[in-house]
Amino acid sequence: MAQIETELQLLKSEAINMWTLVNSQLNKAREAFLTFDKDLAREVVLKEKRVNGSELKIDRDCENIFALFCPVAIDLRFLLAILKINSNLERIGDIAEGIAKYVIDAEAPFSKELLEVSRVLPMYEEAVAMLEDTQAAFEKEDTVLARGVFKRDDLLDAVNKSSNKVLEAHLKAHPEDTSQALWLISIIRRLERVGDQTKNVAEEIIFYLEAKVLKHSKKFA
Amino acid sequence: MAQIETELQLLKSEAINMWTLVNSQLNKAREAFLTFDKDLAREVVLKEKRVNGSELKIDRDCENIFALFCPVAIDLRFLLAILKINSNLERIGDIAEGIAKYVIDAEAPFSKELLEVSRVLPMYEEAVAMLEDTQAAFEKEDTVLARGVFKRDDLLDAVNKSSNKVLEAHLKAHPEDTSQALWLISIIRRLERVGDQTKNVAEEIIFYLEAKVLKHSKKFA
Amino acid sequence: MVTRSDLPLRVINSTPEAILKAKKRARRSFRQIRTENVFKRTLSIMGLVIIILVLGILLTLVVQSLPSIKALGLKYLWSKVWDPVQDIYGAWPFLLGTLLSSFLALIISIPFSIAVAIFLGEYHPKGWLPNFLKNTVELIAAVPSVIYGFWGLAVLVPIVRSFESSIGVEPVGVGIFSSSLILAVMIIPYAASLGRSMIHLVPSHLKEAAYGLGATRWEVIRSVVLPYTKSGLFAGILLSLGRALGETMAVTMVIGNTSLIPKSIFAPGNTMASVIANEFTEADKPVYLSALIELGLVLFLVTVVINLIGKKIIDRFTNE
Amino acid sequence: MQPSHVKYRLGKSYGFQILTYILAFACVVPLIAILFFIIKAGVTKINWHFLVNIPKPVGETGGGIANALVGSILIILVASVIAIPIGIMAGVYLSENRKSRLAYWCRLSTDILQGVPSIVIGIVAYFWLVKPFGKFSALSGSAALAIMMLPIVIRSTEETLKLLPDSLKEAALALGMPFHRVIFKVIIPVGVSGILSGVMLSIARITGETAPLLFTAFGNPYLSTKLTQPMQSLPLLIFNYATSPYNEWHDLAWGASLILLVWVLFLNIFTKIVTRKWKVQL
Amino acid sequence: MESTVIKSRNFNASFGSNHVVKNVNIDIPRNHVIAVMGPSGCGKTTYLRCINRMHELIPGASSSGEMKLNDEDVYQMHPIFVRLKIGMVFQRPNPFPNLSIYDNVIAGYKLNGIKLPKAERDRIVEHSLTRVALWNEVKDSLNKKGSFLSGGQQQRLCIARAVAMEPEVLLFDEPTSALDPISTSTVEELFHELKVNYTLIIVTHNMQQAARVSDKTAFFFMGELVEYDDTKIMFTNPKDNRTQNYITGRFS
Amino acid sequence: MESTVIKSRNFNASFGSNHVVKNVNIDIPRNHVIAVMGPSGCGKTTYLRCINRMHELIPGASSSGEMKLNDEDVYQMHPIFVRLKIGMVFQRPNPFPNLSIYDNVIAGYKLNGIKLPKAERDRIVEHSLTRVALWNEVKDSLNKKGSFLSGGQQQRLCIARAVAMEPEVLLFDEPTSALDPISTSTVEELFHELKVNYTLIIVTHNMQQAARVSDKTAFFFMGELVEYDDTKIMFTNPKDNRTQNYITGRFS
Ligand SMILES: Nc1ncnc2c1ncn2[C@@H]1O[C@H](COP(=O)(O)OP(=O)(O)OP(=O)(O)O)[C@@H](O)[C@H]1O
Ligand SMILES: Nc1ncnc2c1ncn2[C@@H]1O[C@H](COP(=O)(O)OP(=O)(O)OP(=O)(O)O)[C@@H](O)[C@H]1O
Ligand SMILES: [Mg+2]
Ligand SMILES: [Mg+2]
Ligand SMILES: O=P([O-])([O-])[O-]
Repeated sequence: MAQIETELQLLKSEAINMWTLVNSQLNKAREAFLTFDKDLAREVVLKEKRVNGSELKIDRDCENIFALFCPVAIDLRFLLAILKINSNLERIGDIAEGIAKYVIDAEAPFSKELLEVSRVLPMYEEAVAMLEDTQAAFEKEDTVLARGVFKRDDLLDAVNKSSNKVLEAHLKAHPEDTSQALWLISIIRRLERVGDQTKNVAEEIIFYLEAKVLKHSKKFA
Repeated sequence: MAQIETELQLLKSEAINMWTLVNSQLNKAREAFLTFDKDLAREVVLKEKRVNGSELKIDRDCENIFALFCPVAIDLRFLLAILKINSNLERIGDIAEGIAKYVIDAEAPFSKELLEVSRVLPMYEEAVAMLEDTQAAFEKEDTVLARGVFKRDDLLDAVNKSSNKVLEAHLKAHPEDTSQALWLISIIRRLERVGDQTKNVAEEIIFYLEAKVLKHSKKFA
Repeated sequence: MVTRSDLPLRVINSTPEAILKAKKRARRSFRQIRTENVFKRTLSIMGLVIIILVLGILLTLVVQSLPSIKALGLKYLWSKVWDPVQDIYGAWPFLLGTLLSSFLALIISIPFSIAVAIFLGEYHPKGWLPNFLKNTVELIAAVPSVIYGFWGLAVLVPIVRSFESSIGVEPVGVGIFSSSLILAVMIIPYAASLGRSMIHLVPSHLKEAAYGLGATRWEVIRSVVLPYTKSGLFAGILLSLGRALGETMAVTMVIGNTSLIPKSIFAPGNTMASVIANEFTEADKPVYLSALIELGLVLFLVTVVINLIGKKIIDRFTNE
Repeated sequence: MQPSHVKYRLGKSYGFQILTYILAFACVVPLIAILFFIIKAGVTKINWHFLVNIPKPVGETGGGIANALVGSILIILVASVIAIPIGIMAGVYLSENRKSRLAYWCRLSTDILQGVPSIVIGIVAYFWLVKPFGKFSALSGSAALAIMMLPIVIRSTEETLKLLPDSLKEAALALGMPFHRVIFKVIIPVGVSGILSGVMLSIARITGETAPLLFTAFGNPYLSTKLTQPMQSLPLLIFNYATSPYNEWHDLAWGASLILLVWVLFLNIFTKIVTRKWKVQL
Repeated sequence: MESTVIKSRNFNASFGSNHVVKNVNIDIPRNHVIAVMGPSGCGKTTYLRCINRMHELIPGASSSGEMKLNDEDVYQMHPIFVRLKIGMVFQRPNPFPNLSIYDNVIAGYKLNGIKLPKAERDRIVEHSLTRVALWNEVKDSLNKKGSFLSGGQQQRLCIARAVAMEPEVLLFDEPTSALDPISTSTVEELFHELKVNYTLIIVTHNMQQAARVSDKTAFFFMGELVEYDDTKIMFTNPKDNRTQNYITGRFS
Repeated sequence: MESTVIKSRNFNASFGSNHVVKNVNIDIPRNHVIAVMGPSGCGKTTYLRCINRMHELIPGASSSGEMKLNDEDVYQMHPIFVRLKIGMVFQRPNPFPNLSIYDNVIAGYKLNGIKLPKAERDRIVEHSLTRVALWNEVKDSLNKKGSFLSGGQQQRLCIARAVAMEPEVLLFDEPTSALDPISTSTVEELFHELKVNYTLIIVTHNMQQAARVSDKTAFFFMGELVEYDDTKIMFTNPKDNRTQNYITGRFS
């Protein structure tokens, strides 16, 4: 086996590790958010450093592979994809940390009703599921699975779109929830970003496997 | 002159063009936001396609240069930096579009008072100035200028941090501004992101010129 | 005829003068093509001439020796008596004389020629001293054989004579031993210069490989240089032998010229070449002349075979 | 592995090296001896008189070798005129047609020709040019020598041209040059030094050849410039006079030997110098 | 002007019974640099030499199929004309060693016996040497032998010699494989300038070189033309698996 | 075990008055692959040949300074011992053409006049050929001549020959520059396995090769060692401007 293959294999498993880590961060942040578990939230914040370290490592490895092996064709696309996936995953990690930090700062759990009307929980679940799907698509090099992710993002967009109106309406009735609503809107925005990032990742997977650039194509279409 | 130099030169001028474009988008969105000029906002939304196209073009050019010229050392770092800068700029473009879209959707201009207390305007100005500084640093290959950007981000962070409290207090007094506040918090969050992205860009400039990785280093320090 | 397609594309759409010039050039080219064919044919004819020449030589020899072959048959070659006065013709004394003198010469020359080859090829390929040696050895080959003969007669023969008397052999001086000595000197350059160029052909990377494994110089020569060149060295020796067999004048002058079977290596004798040189113009009877020519034919065939074998070996060696 | 083992191996190596040196330089001795003797015996005989007179009959002292000098030069000239053009063209043919059947036989013929003993060439020339015309002639001697020159010229031409990289010819052909121009304008000029050295060496070689002349040019005690008549030449003169019982003739032979030797060595050394100077870098 | 200069259809070439170029179809656009790459022995050189009919100089070599230069069948023209229109540069720099630099450049005229007025000759020499970026380096030593030049300069001199004949197409067979990296880069830089006036076809073993210098790349494998596309596409997204394996260094 | 195998201090080498290696200081760690690169004529080969004292075989060549193998001065040892401990592999594959594959592998013992029992010889041959990943390819033709092998196989055979002597260091002078890409990759793959047991120093013109195979890279320029660092660092962040210009292809 050519050495570049070994290196790319290693890189792939590193990326998968990071992915698993980010996924667990996102899940733990959700758990902390749901159960108002400040300890778990603190753990997420601590582990964010691991995510950052992982990002730096992958970036550096990519740089080395570029410098040493001069990749072309599918190898090149793989590396470029990894570079992008890497920064997207890191951003998702940041978002998980952001949510965890809110849990740490918050004085009380969110009101059940607020959570209910904002539909933030199904949104969160969907975001996590999307991330898991893209990870599976990446591991199995399965572009069908990767394409499946795009549709799932619709739910996130819908929740995000409606959130302002819904929260405004809720605040009319419960002005005491103002602070919570302001936080919640940030979280919803963030989760929407997770959806976007995951979509980007799926696009990168398709780019590397099929050499098709899907990015922005919907917007052009 | 070796051909790769020509190509890198071209790439650099493309990046600068994109930068100028994104900068103008951000400025126009601000203008639109300030003067509630829906036409200008629509222009920003339209031009976002140009930004996206520019991103795709730069990505593709980078890929081609990787494939054809096998860059190493400073050339490699430059390309990697461009790749990251490119996606950051595109995100800033997205944010400008997001703000413009709000202006289009909004029914009335923000209340003066809300703007005043939230300090969103100085924040916006600072964000634009940061972006301009990094562009200058990139053009002149000036790492001192690039490092200057990091401090400037403090203002953005401060505004962002205080925004929840400030808006909550404001809403207590003016519950009729709820809808506006919810939007505003999104905008502030976005501008904070612009600051972060710009910082990332500055880090990339330093990385490519000095081969020093600053990313996440503050967090570790 | 010159057609538009024969002109360069960028000329076709340009000025009339340019087209005219281009056409002139094209016409020239057509003339060139005709000359080319004539030239090629001339060359082939020259090749043919050489073949015809050799066939002619062979045919002449065969035709002219036919009378002797008819009259004497094959046993001519091993009949021991040569007496033209009695009309008895046996070639054995000359065959033996030729073989003795040539092989003796070969045995004497081999150590020297190989030493020269190794010295020039391996130890000192460059420098004024090796250059001097190389040129000297090459000049040995350039000296005309008649001068060797003369020198042998005047200088060597007396020395051999005193040597012979010191070891108690009949001190004739002239004879097979003297001619072998002369021949040995004459043929050194052939094996030496061929051997040298063969040793030069040993790729230096092979020698370096051996040095890299910790071999000494002699080990490199023994295990790399000599095995690599052995067929080439053998060919050089064969070619020397071919020279020695066909050498005429020097031998004729110092061998003593008797048609008796040589009793020892110090005895006088005759070689095939020397007997032809001596007796050709005196041969008055057809069979006598023809018998001499038959000797020439045998000499021709033997030297041709030896030379061709040597050449084949060299060709194979250098083409590898 | 012990150092002593290495010492033994190194000793063997040096021993062999010294033996080689001794044997190699022993080869210089005969040439020096020959040069020494010929010069010693010949140098006193040579003077103007020696060069412009023909030999005196037996018993008379004095006399010279003018007839042999003139004869040698004439015979060699004619031989060269015959052999050089044919030889070069055949050499070009061989180098250009490495694979063809005709070239194979031609090459074989050249190899055979090179190995033919000179005495045999003499015999053949006798039957071709002497017997049919009923008399010995300089021309037949020239023809015999020309046959001897041919293989040297052919071989050196072929070898030189073969050494020229194919790329040279391809470069010329790729410029659209016709074949004969490629040969005359590129191949031969580049290989000129090799071809020339072959020509000069072949001349040096035939200058000293005696055997082919024995039955062709035959020798002539008088000065003759007629190609159809017997003619004297240096090697013939040396052979005849050296093997004669007369001391005066021996003296003539010594003088002639020195002249022949100097001429041949001069030609050889000159060739070497000239071809080195003209050596083209490939 | 995106017209096709060289066009081959079902082109085949053999050495005796050894079929080494198989059914090649290719269209080569004018004023482009085409790289031909592929593993050793896949027929690159053979195909290249078929284009200007140098292939047939090898005894036993044969070819069939269509090979057109500007829509005219090369194999209907006399080889001398073909070679005047399609110049060639070889692996090792091969300036004529007996000629000066000046004479080397106009060797195509001089040795062909074409007489030109001195002014015209000077113009051609200067123009050709300028084209190959050698004029400034050698203008003071035009009468010296070409063998004094460095490898890269010699190779550029050989290109000048071909350029002097004003061909339409220039063929290069591994033009830099005998040169060191620095000389290589001087020659590579030239290709971009030459394509303004000529069409360049370059056989190379060096993938990086193909990537750097060419507009289009043809990939040969076992005598077949497996893929022929824009160089950028070949190196980022080759369609054929054999191409991909070759360029990514995964030799089965 | 990060000990230093080869260490040179102020090492200089010359051909007559031509000073071609200048004041080189280098520490080569055990079980690493070191690449030596630099422009043509910068003294790479010369330096390499100084390590096992092959340099002094050239008439007129001289050297000075310290060159240590495991803290022992190479120039105090007898060259024969040095060469036994520091094996060498050359640019063109050079198996001894008159020997079989088997004999080629144990040529080092044969040449040195060392007699070994047959079983031991067999073991060495199998072991060495296995090390160079050639055993399976040639085990059925051990008695054939090495010249029947392909270029890459021949080069691996030469490596096996060096390996058979169990040296500590293996020197390679442009080991693949005479090979085609496929053979090159077979040889390159070997380096990674060999460094488990040996220290490899490889001179190469090919930057990509240096990048692919080495752990550390030394960059020579005009006889000086300009930079010596981890290969990754050399190719991503060289400290010296000359290095950077060379590896990015900007030859002044
Ligand atoms: N002169 C020749 N005679 C017979 N066969 C030949 C000749 N030249 C090449 N071949 C064969 O033709 C095939 C193609 O050779 P060609 O030289 O075109 O390959 P290539 O792709 O240029 O290889 P390389 O990269 O090694 O130059 C080879 O398999 C070779 O064996
Ligand atoms: N045998 C020699 N005699 C004299 N000088 C030599 C010899 N070999 C090399 N040189 C000189 O020594 C210098 C260094 O040569 P060396 O072979 O070490 O360079 P290199 O870096 O290996 O180059 P390359 O990449 O071309 O192999 C060169 O300038 C050369 O001129
Ligand atoms: Mg080829
Ligand atoms: Mg070298
Ligand atoms: O920081 P973002 O990736 O959400 O733009």
